[in-house]
Amino acid sequence: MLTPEEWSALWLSLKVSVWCVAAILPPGVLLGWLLARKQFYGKALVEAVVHLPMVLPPVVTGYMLLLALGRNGWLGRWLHEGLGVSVAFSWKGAVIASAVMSFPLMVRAVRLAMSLIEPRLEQAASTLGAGPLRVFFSITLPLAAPGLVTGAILSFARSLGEFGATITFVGNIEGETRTLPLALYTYTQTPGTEEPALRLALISMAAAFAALIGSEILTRRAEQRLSGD
Amino acid sequence: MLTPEEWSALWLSLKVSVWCVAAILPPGVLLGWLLARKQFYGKALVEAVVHLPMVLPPVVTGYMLLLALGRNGWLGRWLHEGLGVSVAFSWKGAVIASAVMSFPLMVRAVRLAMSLIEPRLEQAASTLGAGPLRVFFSITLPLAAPGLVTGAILSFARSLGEFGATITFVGNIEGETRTLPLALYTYTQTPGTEEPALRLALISMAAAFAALIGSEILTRRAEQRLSGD
Amino acid sequence: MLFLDVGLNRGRFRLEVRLECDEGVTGLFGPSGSGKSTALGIVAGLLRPDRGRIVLDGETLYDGADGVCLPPHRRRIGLVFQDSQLFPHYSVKGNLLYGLKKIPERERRFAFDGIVDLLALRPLLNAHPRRISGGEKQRVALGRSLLASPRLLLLDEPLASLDTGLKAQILPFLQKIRDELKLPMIYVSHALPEILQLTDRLAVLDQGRILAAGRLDEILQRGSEARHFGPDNILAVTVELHDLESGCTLARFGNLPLVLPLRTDQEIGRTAYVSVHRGEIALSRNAVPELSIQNQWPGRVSKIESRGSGVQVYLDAGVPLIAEISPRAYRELALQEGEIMYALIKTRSFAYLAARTMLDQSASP
Amino acid sequence: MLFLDVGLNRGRFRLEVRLECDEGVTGLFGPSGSGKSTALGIVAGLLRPDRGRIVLDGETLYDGADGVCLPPHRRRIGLVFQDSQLFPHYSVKGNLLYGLKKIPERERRFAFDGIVDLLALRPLLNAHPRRISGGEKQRVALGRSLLASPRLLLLDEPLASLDTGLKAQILPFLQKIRDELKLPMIYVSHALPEILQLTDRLAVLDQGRILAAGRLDEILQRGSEARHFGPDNILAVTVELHDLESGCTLARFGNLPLVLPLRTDQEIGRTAYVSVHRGEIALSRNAVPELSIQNQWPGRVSKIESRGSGVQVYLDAGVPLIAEISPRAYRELALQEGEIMYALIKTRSFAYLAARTMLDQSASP
Amino acid sequence: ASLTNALTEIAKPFEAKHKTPVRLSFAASSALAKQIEQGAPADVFISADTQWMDYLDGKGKIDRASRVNLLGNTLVLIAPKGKGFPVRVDKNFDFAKALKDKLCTGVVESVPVGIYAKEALTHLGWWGGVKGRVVGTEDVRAALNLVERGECEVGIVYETDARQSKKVDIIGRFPDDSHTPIVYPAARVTPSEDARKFLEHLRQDSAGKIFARYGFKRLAE
Ligand SMILES: Nc1ncnc2c1ncn2[C@@H]1O[C@H](COP(=O)(O)OP(=O)(O)OP(=O)(O)O)[C@@H](O)[C@H]1O
Ligand SMILES: Nc1ncnc2c1ncn2[C@@H]1O[C@H](COP(=O)(O)OP(=O)(O)OP(=O)(O)O)[C@@H](O)[C@H]1O
Ligand SMILES: [Mg+2]
Ligand SMILES: [Mg+2]
Repeated sequence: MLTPEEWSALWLSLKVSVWCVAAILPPGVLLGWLLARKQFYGKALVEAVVHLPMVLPPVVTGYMLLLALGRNGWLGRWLHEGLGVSVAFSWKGAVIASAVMSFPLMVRAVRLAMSLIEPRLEQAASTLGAGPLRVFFSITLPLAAPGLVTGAILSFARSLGEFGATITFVGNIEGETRTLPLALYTYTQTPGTEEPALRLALISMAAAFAALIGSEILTRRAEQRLSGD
Repeated sequence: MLTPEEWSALWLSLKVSVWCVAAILPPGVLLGWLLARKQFYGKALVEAVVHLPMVLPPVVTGYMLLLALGRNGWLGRWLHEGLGVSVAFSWKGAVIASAVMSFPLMVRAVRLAMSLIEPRLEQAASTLGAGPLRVFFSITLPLAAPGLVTGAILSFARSLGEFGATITFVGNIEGETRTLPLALYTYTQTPGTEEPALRLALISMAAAFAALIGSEILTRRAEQRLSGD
Repeated sequence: MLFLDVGLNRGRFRLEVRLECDEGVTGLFGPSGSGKSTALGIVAGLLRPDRGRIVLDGETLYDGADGVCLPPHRRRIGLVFQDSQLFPHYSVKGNLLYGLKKIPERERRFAFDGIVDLLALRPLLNAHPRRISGGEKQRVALGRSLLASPRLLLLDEPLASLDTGLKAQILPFLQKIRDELKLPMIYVSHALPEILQLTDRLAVLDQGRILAAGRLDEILQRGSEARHFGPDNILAVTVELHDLESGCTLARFGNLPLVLPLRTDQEIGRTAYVSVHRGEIALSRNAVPELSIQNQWPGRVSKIESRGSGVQVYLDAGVPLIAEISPRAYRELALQEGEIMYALIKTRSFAYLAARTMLDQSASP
Repeated sequence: MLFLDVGLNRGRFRLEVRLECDEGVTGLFGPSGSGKSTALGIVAGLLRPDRGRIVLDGETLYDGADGVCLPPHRRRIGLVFQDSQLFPHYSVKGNLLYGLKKIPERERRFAFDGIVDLLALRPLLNAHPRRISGGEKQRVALGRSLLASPRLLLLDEPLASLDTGLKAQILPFLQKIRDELKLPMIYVSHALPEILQLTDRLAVLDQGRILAAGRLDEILQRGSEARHFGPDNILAVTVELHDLESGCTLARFGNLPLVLPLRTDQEIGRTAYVSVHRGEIALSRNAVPELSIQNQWPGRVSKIESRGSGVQVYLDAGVPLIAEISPRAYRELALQEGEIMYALIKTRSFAYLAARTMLDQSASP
Repeated sequence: ASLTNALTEIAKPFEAKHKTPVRLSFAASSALAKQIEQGAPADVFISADTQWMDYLDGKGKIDRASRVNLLGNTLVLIAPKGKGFPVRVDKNFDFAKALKDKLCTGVVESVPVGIYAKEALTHLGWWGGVKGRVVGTEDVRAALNLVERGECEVGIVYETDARQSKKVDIIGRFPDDSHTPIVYPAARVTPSEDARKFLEHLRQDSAGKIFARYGFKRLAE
């Protein structure tokens, strides 16, 4: 049904998106919690930096990633020479590009959910002998579950559709970095390829649909768990 | 300090973003509420359609907008011939492109916040004689305020950074549709223009910063209002 | 007048309630988890029953057969929630005004200032509802409901978390709105004396069913519900004579003559409620002459229950009575079901319920 | 042993509390908004005071000067919130187990099954905490705190929303854990009889300040706090004699002899608490001979307050008493402050508080 | 990007012959140039214009000796199929008047096709009249697409692209002297043997035929 190229693009896209969500979930939750619960100096600055990739054109973000994490970039060189890790022009780089682009969505969703939690529930847990860590994992996090799900689904979707930063940062290499959007782009660059382009668009939609229906179930379960329906 | 072109791009970006947020706020709130509170047939489908623009590469979204709302698009023709309204190649089209791209963010944020509201507060209001409309506007909406603010800031940021759908749908016309990202893109496409590109990037960041600090104040106020701090 | 006949299934709990409430106050009484809040929710329109009918003053609020179901805001029924449910985005004042604002001036039944002063809320008006104490919340919730000028008021344990001082101020006020505004109320409480200050028309709910409804004396007559009123035996007695000489009030309880502590404020010929704790009823196989204990009633032992520290002896003395005796006494008496025993009750063991209030205004339809 | 001396500013409210609690139960009593919940929050570590010191069993929990402030989870102080605060993402069972799970087996003071049965929670174990009734929530909260095996238990009106039947089951259980486990408790309630079933060591809070603390009889001695106990005069009396012949118990109240209803279960020589409602104290300018009213005490009128329906007359009869008379009686008597009046109280007007409980276990340090 | 299909086709025989896989990365010349500047592991760079090749050359990122102008292209004026109007491509023609609505091409400041188009229009004296009606697009494909959809009355694109579309008519060709020559330079980035071989392969006749089929002009060195 699907050509090998399409399979490869679909598979790559899913891999990148899943890794992206997995990678930003922990720091996103942590930062969302910090922003929701703590007052600290430079909070607005942190906010702004996190949101920056949304505000700049993706190409610029991709370029900045390239500057930082490319083989000659200050961080990239260190990673490459020091640890032998190279992210540029590999699917790992695509994950990084997606992660940077989706991070603000995750942070915001988590922050929103956490700011709406009743803090007295956390207090109740602490009087039952739960230390901050247990309170966080057994009370705060589960109560913010709808926010985590929302953050995850937004990030996943964003990541599935990520194009500008990815192509700028890691290029468009089949089997390595050519995700669905990049494959789609490649087709649109050549005339007379409406049909495969459409197929790819449909594949993207199908992937998104599946993810969204899954998330819908998760969301509903998270909501119901709290409301007891 | 800024060149006229930069001013024009900045001004246009702000105009487009503000209009975009204003335009999607009401339907976003409505849809978010529906998704949070009602069970209906085809709910997952609605979800999926709303999120589609996130999942597809922006260029594809722009292309689909063109198909629908271009002069020869089925909807665009009707708008053009019937009402004399033309959105293609105008800043209004840029607003539409941004709106479509940001809509899922708004809907999700509102939905998340509304699903975390205590429904018994709405019941309390109804026993005090408030009809569904008053309950919605005096209870549900204010209680979901943090979600609205989050949705608005995410949409605003997304809209400030929107590039792919915009350039595809309304092109890059100076003074009409050349927003900051499009202007920035122009520079990144020519060698040796790092300096003006950097200036534009800084302007984008400054605009985003201002918006984020504003939103931070709003968010904090919304959170405090509910917690009473 | 409220007529209610509804059924609702809530998972492990099933409510089946048929109830008629007249003008005045109806007390809704029952143990924790018996369905009191659920019943109020149905009347207010917050819960949709599975079947049945609700009619208020001739207007059908709900009819399962016709599919009629008036939404809560069109019922004009006030509900004070057990857990106050104040709006966190309004100040205390905003909460109080919420219902009031939309009522046309001339339909308002209470003045804002009057309610604020009555409930001692003046210093809190600008406070945030999350920053006030538990009792303060409950007062705000009560005020908020009153200010919305409902035509029926449902009160879900409104005074449970208030101190006696405040209770003593608010109860007379509720009496006043009962009498002067003729605002009908359903008053949920587990404190019988508190209910009795407002009404002696009760409905007793248990496990989702109305066990008994009507005037307390009628309920007591039927007897089997006595255990719901806790460790006290509640007796509805008819006052017959105040004997100033001997310092007693004489009354009749069913066919039995009763010697009570003197209380001249109880009107002769009227019903008064007195309580006597199970533990203060002694049992004897024979009447004991020449004893200071003046109330000695023969009755048949209908049931014996051994529970915890004491043995519960159910006595049918024309009316039901429950005595609690020590296991040792039980052994020594070698008590059997079906035997005739004398219940001995000291005059001073009786306490008057709803002592300093006239009960009858609300009781007569 | 808990020592507490803290100050906290909360906007319009200022708490200044100095309190020592011994083993056993301390009742915290005060009107709505007086700072009871705030004080508990400080002890539990949920609120950080501005200044002061908290020491529990020799361990400093908080010291404003040193900056010591132990976080709540390291204090091992249980707190039953006034508004139960159950975790909505756990079932009832999950809530109960929350604190228990992390306690090593041998440090557990309560068995899960025991608590579940005591609090009648068995049928609810799998229910969602938003789907249970108000009283059920409160029971779950109580069970949850107990199962966490705290070394001090703070109870914020734990029984306010429970029916008498449940109360009557839970109170003896609290007595038991007080006596057998020697678990110290601070018990907030506005129901004095309820407190007195557990303890007669009280702290009376008003507007953020401790007005009085100690045994109830000592507090009553000092007098000025009498008004906090509501419309009843509470008297701590020493039981002297049970006169079976005349059916009275004789007691001494300060220097005054007292004739009370007979209650042989009150031990001779011990302190008993009796209450008499203000409205049941009659005033007379002279002692009235040959009257059935046996208690006639002279006292000086120290204050007259006209309030609502009645006139409050404060009488200093060695100990303070408050009588409420009708405005008409007030006019006819032409009462003046400073006058000597006789307070006439019928024997039957006295009611025993905490009647069927031994108070003294917790009272003696 | 215009080279996508042609290069994919040309790479196949090379892979077969040398048993080395060819990894192609298609993106805007600018993006590719910057990636190479940042150390992308590329062997050969083919640019759609000279400026980005010059840019890399200036940074010493390519092997200057290996640089060749591989291909050329022609700039054409197109209109939706059947909607064209007669155009004479010379200075006397009042193009501004003949054009009723919008003209699309690449962004005239940055996208190569747009830069060439502006040069040509200026050269012909048409620029002043149409300036405000030029819709810049992200790349040449987008411009072509807009014309295909009839959103723009005319467009300026490369002949290679125009020829492959069945929905547009070429209504005019811009003379080569009206703009900087359109060349596709190629160069080695690394001195590897494979790179040399691939560059060689591109210049062979077999490759040339494929390029020609897609409408490219083969440039003599
Ligand atoms: N939302 C709900 N869904 C399902 N069952 C519920 C729900 N709320 C309460 N219940 C159950 O219904 C029964 C009646 O609850 P209800 O709140 O009416 O009791 P109540 O008489 O008000 O008790 P209380 O005096 O403790 O407040 C209880 O067994 C309770 O567990
Ligand atoms: N979070 C808060 N911030 C500021 N003030 C508060 C806050 N919570 C309560 N207060 C105020 O502090 C005072 C004491 O409140 P607290 O809750 O301690 O009273 P309480 O004695 O427990 O009363 P109740 O019996 O009504 O529960 C009240 O005047 C209340 O309005
Ligand atoms: Mg209830
Ligand atoms: Mg409190």
